[in-house]
Amino acid sequence: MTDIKNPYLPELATVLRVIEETPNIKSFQVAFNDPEKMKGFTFQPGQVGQLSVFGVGESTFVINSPPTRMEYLQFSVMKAGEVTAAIHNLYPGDQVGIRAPLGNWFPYEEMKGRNILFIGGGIGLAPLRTLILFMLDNRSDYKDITIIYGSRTPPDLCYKDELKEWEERSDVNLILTVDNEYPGWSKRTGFVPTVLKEVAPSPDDTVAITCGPPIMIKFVLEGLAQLKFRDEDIITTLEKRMKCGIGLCGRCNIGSKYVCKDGPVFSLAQLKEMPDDV
Amino acid sequence: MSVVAGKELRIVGFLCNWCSYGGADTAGVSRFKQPTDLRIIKVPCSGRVDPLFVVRALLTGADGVLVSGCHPRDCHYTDGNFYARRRLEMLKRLLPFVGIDERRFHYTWVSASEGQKWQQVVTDFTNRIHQLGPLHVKKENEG
Amino acid sequence: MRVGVFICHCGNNIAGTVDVARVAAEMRKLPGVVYATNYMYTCSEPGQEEIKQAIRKEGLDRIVVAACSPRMHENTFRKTIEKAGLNRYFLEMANIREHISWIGEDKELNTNKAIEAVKMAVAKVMNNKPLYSSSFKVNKRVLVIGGGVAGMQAALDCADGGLDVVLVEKSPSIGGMMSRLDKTFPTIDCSICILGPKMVDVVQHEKIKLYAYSEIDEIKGYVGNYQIKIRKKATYVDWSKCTGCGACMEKCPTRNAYDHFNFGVATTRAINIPFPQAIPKKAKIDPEFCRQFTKGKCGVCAKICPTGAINYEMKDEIVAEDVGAIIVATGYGLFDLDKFPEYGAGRYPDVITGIQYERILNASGPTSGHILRPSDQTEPKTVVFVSCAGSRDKSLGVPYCSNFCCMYIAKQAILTKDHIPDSQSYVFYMDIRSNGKGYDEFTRRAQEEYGAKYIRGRVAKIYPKGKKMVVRGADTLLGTQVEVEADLVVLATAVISAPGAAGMAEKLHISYDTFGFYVESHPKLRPVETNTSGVYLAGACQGPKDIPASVGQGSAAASKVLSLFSKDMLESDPAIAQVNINACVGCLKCVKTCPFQAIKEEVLRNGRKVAKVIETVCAGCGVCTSTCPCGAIQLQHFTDNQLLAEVNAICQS
Amino acid sequence: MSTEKVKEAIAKILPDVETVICYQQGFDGLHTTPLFIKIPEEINGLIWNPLCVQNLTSYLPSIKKKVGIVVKGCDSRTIVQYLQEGLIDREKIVIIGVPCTGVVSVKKVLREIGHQPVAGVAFDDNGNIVVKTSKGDRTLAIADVCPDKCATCQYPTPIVYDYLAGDPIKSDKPKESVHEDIRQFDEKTLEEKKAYWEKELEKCIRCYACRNACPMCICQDSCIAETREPHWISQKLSLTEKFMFHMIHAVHLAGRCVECGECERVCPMDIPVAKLKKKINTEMKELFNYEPGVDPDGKPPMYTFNVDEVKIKEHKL
Amino acid sequence: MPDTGYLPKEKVKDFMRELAKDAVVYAPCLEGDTVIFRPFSEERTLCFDRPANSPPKSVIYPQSEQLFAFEYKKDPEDHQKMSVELKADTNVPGMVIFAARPCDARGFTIYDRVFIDTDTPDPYYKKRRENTLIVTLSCAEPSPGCFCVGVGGGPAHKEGSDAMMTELEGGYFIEPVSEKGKAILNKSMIEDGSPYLQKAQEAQAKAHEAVKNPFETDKLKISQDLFNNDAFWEEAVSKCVSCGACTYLCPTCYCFNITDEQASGKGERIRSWDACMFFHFTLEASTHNPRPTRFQRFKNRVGHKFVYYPEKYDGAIACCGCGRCIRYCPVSVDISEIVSNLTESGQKQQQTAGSAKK
Repeated sequence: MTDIKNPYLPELATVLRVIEETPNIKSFQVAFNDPEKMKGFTFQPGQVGQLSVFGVGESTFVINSPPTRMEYLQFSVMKAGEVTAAIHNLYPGDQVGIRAPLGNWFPYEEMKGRNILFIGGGIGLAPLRTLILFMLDNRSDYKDITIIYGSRTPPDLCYKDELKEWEERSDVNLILTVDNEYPGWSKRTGFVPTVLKEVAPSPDDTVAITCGPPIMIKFVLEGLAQLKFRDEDIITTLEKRMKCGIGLCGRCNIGSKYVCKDGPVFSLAQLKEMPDDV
Repeated sequence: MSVVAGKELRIVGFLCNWCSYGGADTAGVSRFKQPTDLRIIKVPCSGRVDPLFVVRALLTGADGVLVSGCHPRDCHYTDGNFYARRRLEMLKRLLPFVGIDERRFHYTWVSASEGQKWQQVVTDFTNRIHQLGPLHVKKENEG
Repeated sequence: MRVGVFICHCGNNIAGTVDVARVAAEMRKLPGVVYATNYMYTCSEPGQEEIKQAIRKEGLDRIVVAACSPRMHENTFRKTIEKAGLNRYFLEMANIREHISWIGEDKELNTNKAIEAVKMAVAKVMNNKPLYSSSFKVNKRVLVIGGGVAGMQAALDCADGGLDVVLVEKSPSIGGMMSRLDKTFPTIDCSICILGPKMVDVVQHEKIKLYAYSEIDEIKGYVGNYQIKIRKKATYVDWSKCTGCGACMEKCPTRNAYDHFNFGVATTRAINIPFPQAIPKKAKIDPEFCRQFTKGKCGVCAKICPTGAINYEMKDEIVAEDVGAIIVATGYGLFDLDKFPEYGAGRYPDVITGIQYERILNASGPTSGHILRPSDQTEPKTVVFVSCAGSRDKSLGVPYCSNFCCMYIAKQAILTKDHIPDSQSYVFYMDIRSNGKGYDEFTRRAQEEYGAKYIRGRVAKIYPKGKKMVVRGADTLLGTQVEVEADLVVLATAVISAPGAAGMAEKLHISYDTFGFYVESHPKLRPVETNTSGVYLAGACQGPKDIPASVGQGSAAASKVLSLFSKDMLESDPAIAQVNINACVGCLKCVKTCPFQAIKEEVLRNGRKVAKVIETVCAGCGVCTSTCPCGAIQLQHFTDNQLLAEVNAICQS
Repeated sequence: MSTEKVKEAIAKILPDVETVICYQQGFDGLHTTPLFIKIPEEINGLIWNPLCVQNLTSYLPSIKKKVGIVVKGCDSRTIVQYLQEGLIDREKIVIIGVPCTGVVSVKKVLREIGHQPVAGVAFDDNGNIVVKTSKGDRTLAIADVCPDKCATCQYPTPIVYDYLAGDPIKSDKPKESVHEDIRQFDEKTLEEKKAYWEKELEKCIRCYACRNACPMCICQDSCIAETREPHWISQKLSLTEKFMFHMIHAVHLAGRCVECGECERVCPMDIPVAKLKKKINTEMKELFNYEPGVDPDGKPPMYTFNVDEVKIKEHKL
Repeated sequence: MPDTGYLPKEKVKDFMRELAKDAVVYAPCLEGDTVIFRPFSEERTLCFDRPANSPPKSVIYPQSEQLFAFEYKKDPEDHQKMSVELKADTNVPGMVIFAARPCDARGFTIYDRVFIDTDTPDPYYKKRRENTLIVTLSCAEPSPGCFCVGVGGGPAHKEGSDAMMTELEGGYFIEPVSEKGKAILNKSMIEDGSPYLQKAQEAQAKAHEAVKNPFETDKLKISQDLFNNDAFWEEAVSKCVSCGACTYLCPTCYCFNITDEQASGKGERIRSWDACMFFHFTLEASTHNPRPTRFQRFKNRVGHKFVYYPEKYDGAIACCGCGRCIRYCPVSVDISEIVSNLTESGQKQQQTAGSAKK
């Protein structure tokens, strides 16, 4: 009988920094208490982690700092339920638990040499951020990078500093939009799928990666289809209620696929093979 | 740290803000001495007291539970204690059926001016619970 | 979470029997508590400053103050933390003074209890959520219910202060009990002479809308926004045409109608104007006695009325008025004679009540001010006054003192002597209560100058003997039986709550005591407020009161309304019920139990029924929360989880 | 007899409703299962016999369209209670009432026959059920294997109905018998009662069959046994938590339980959970002279009050 | 040493006492009219003549268990500093599951693939599984609702058992299945089984015959069209009340929940059975629920057992046919009937019936 690693036991970690992104989204930069663990930790862009507040519970978030910047792991958390509310009450120095990395990741190797189109809405930029930063850190591997990102109002835009940075870069085409006119907002207005239609990026040699609220995803997928993107070139990352994070507990499945283990990253081609209880 | 072993038992009190909490204050202001076992939870109205709070307390460690509100007809919210009276009476009659001595649960009406009555209630109820001794409803049984 | 805990010594009040330093030290060991300290007087200016400093310096986000009762200083500390940038609902108080240090003798036990009390507060505060009040517009009109002297005073003060006033009086004229009185104590000035001008002021005031002979049917809404339904009872006389000339009353063939104004001392006509100074001075038909109604034919008044104001078809009319505050001045009632079988229970015409005697004394009363006894219209030479007829008698359900009877008996004894110089008054009394300004001197005058004989004792029986009434009682000072043969006996019957007081209280959602008198918010510090915000009390509806006290309270209530209305917007208390529509199953049991009708059904876009709280109506009792089986409606600041956190802190430690 | 009358009634109302809820044979001879009839052809699948135990009315609140339903006297009490609580729209329900002389408790039959697989059953004219097993036939008097509720049934004829399939029957059971079992249990000592419930509730697996089958458990998906907001109860399988759950169920049914016995019938661990609710009913009767599910205009006692409660005396210390 | 054993009936208790010497022996016991696996003790009443109401799955996979305990610790020097201490305990005593039915034992093999044969094995399950000896008792006759033969099992199917007993007139014939099972033949009460081999085989064959196969085939073939047809599910499970009886009594259902409980800075993380039939199972914090309706949840349950699991694990069906979900269903939902209707032959029957519907 050999001792196996206990997959339920989180690694203890400390909150280093809390960033208020929007009125209901905060980003948390955390590092393992054991510096060796931190040093040895690797993950792939798109993988998720389970963040624990002991006594309240665990919740799954994508690690949205890129693997190329490893002083900390960053999770962005929108306040919705009990666990996220507890996370929002964390301060630097507070103790948390982390089980990571979990799940699959963006097939960035296969994207090399191609045009990349990111389409995000609201907190949906979090999983894209990892890949965007990773690609910017390996900029020469990819051709044009276009980011379409929108939120309800300007204050609801995440990662405002980085957005500014990307906007200033000449090798990134950032298109920002908010749902409606807003005092002091001079950029585009309109829902993300509408803006996608207006921008009408070419499907040629392009991979589209999208994440956002379910209703946005629905129309973005329709829009991409109209723009003649192939199902294989459309990639999304799913969110589900997860508990174990290792494909056992049975709630995040779509058919025989477990989002926590077989996902969260799926291509539209894969999704079409699966039952529709998303 | 909890109740002082050997000297105290665990008694939870739910007091309405307008009458009984005030009555307990009045008792305090008048320096009416009372046993120390009682731990008070303030609620706006006795009508806020779900009987299940009493059940939860008795199942998880309380030896006695006391609920006190405004006298009937004198509720700050007009009707709250009328509902409380029905619900709590129902509970009082249910408890012995599941093997919990109904004397461990008492509900009463004390107004903000009745400091003396409050002292009496606390003293008598605490004495009663001490006579009954600790309650061992709690029994963990896993599996 | 970063909880800060502040333990107050309250001088020696707490620190004397609680080891406050140990409490603070124990709190520092609690997870979530990052700061705990003890301080001499936390409520003092420097004490509050320390809290603010700590919030800023230590980055505290929730505060627990362990000190006196939250009923004392919760608001103080809420404001303190608010000034330091925290939401006021991130405060919890642990009452370690009234509930611990002042009542427990053993310092060890007290300290332990204090530690637990603070732990409970910490457990709760960690479950607290920021709450924000919303503001809403105030309708700056005020409803005054009751046109007696208290209501009139309140109405005039409000109107003079610039408010629109709706004054509702259930009888045909304003003036109330005071308009029936002959003279007032202790000055013996004419009651209607001082009241009359006030009544005129009321009816002439452009800011006052008077509904006489009207009653309140329904009250809905909440402070700032009440919707009132007023029932204008049918008078069968079109008051817009009636000039009050009195011709109808003169010609009316029914002469035996009960005279409400005179308390049955005389009779009146089926169509009548209650009294010469009535405001409004309008006629109304009493259908109980009117031949047109009882026999189906007569029509005399319709024929005689010069303006054609008579309308036998008239119906009650419901009118709606919206107001922002309500002053309740519904006055009092009096015991009937039938409560006193030993005094004849009303069978002896010469045993009358004090208020009836007022009417007999009154120059505009049925006897034109000549004291004539009802049985044979002769002048009584011996008049016996019986005080405490019902009052202070537990067996009759009136354990309290009726407050002003001692004074009016003295007044009536004086007036009797004035009217009939060879008369002799006897007063049976229990105690003489005359503690107002100039009152005691007044009762002495009745005895010393007017020769009224005061006998301390109860009257056991009154019975007729020839033309006389024998009053038999005890003189407890002499310890003897006394019998007085009287021509007239006046009973100072007990003051009771106005008829229908309880029903009115229920409409108003205010509380009333076992006797039907309305309960003020605080017996000392909030004597005109009720526990329902926006509803104020004036006059004897709150308890027996004489004229100056009633007038004073009328003015006080008016000033409360004026200060309430000094703001355009009011802030609602956010500690109210909130529905989680995702959990709500739409069973609407909360709608059934809400004492305030503050919950209604709402149909969501997907067709689902859910409960919805009308924020401004909800009073925050939480009956709904303990009614809801699925925990979907939660009283904010007292949610299930907040209370369970406290239960767990006690039971699972 | 009744079967044909029930079928007739269904045929009559079917054009007017979306579905008629009734019974069909289940997976073996002893079990029936609900049948949702939408078209006339499906009426043939219907059965009506003393095995039709399930209280079908629990489906009513969640159905939006107009439905027909077959009810026994006891089941009709649920409908009455729904009406009291405003949970259904009477206009949208067509009730086929069937007078009933008592049904069969499958659990009791299985106990009698030693939990054998049952090939089929038959009912004779003498009030017996004949159970066919591989070991031969067993004849049992229905009165001996009826659910406890039938033994004291006061409402053999439905209280509300639109069609009555059969002649009304009057109860021949004495009224006092209804709460007799509760009174007897009350006689036990506190220790005995505590031990009894600890032993019984220990068996609970928190599958919530009792809750989900309960027609008056209207919270269903919002039940606080599973929520964290509010967090009344943990997912730990301790006796305390099991006890708490059953107290929640009982307290939430105070003055509402129509004593259909579904909670107990469906319990896979045979816990007598209906007893708790019946106890409260006994008290409701005593305190407020209230019996759930009897008077459509009645008011559930926990959602109303009297300013002066005649039967509630202040408790002295 | 002989390959098989024989345990005379009068020695059963002795044998159990022997096993109980170094393990906790869970055996089906009668409580009232309910058969439940309980730790064997002298005062218990054993009941071998019918399957237990609840399977012995909780022995190896407890309904709730602590994953770890945690405690917040304040730094005594600096009360602003706080650390967390985690304690996980995977130690379990030796256990025996005695007289479980073959289907119950087979259920564990379905868990094994999920909990053990994975890159992240579950240490709690694994330890308990390894520490447990499973001695089954083959079924003499089917119970109401049984359909083990339809899912590749049988009343004497040995998969999952360490040893199997078959009841004969005076005793039990014992066949070891695993190495662990072989060891019990060493116990002193066990006699040589070979004289009874034939009788036992006859009994087993007879029992096998008696179990009906609702699918009438060994190789289930589910119609994808029907499976993905919402109307089929709505119709099939309109009577389901969405409780957890089927899942909690199922020897192959393993879905679980993880929740934290704490009081005063201490607490534990608990893993407890959950049921896919519950609305809360998939409810997300955002209030979105991917399987909000009963039929979607039921579809997932059937799908998991008969489509998804086989897809993942070489066609293995995640159902052992014990029949408990049918037997104890409050409304007698019959999963075997539903699955049978889902097969292509079933589909045809459905279509003929369905064409008449309005």
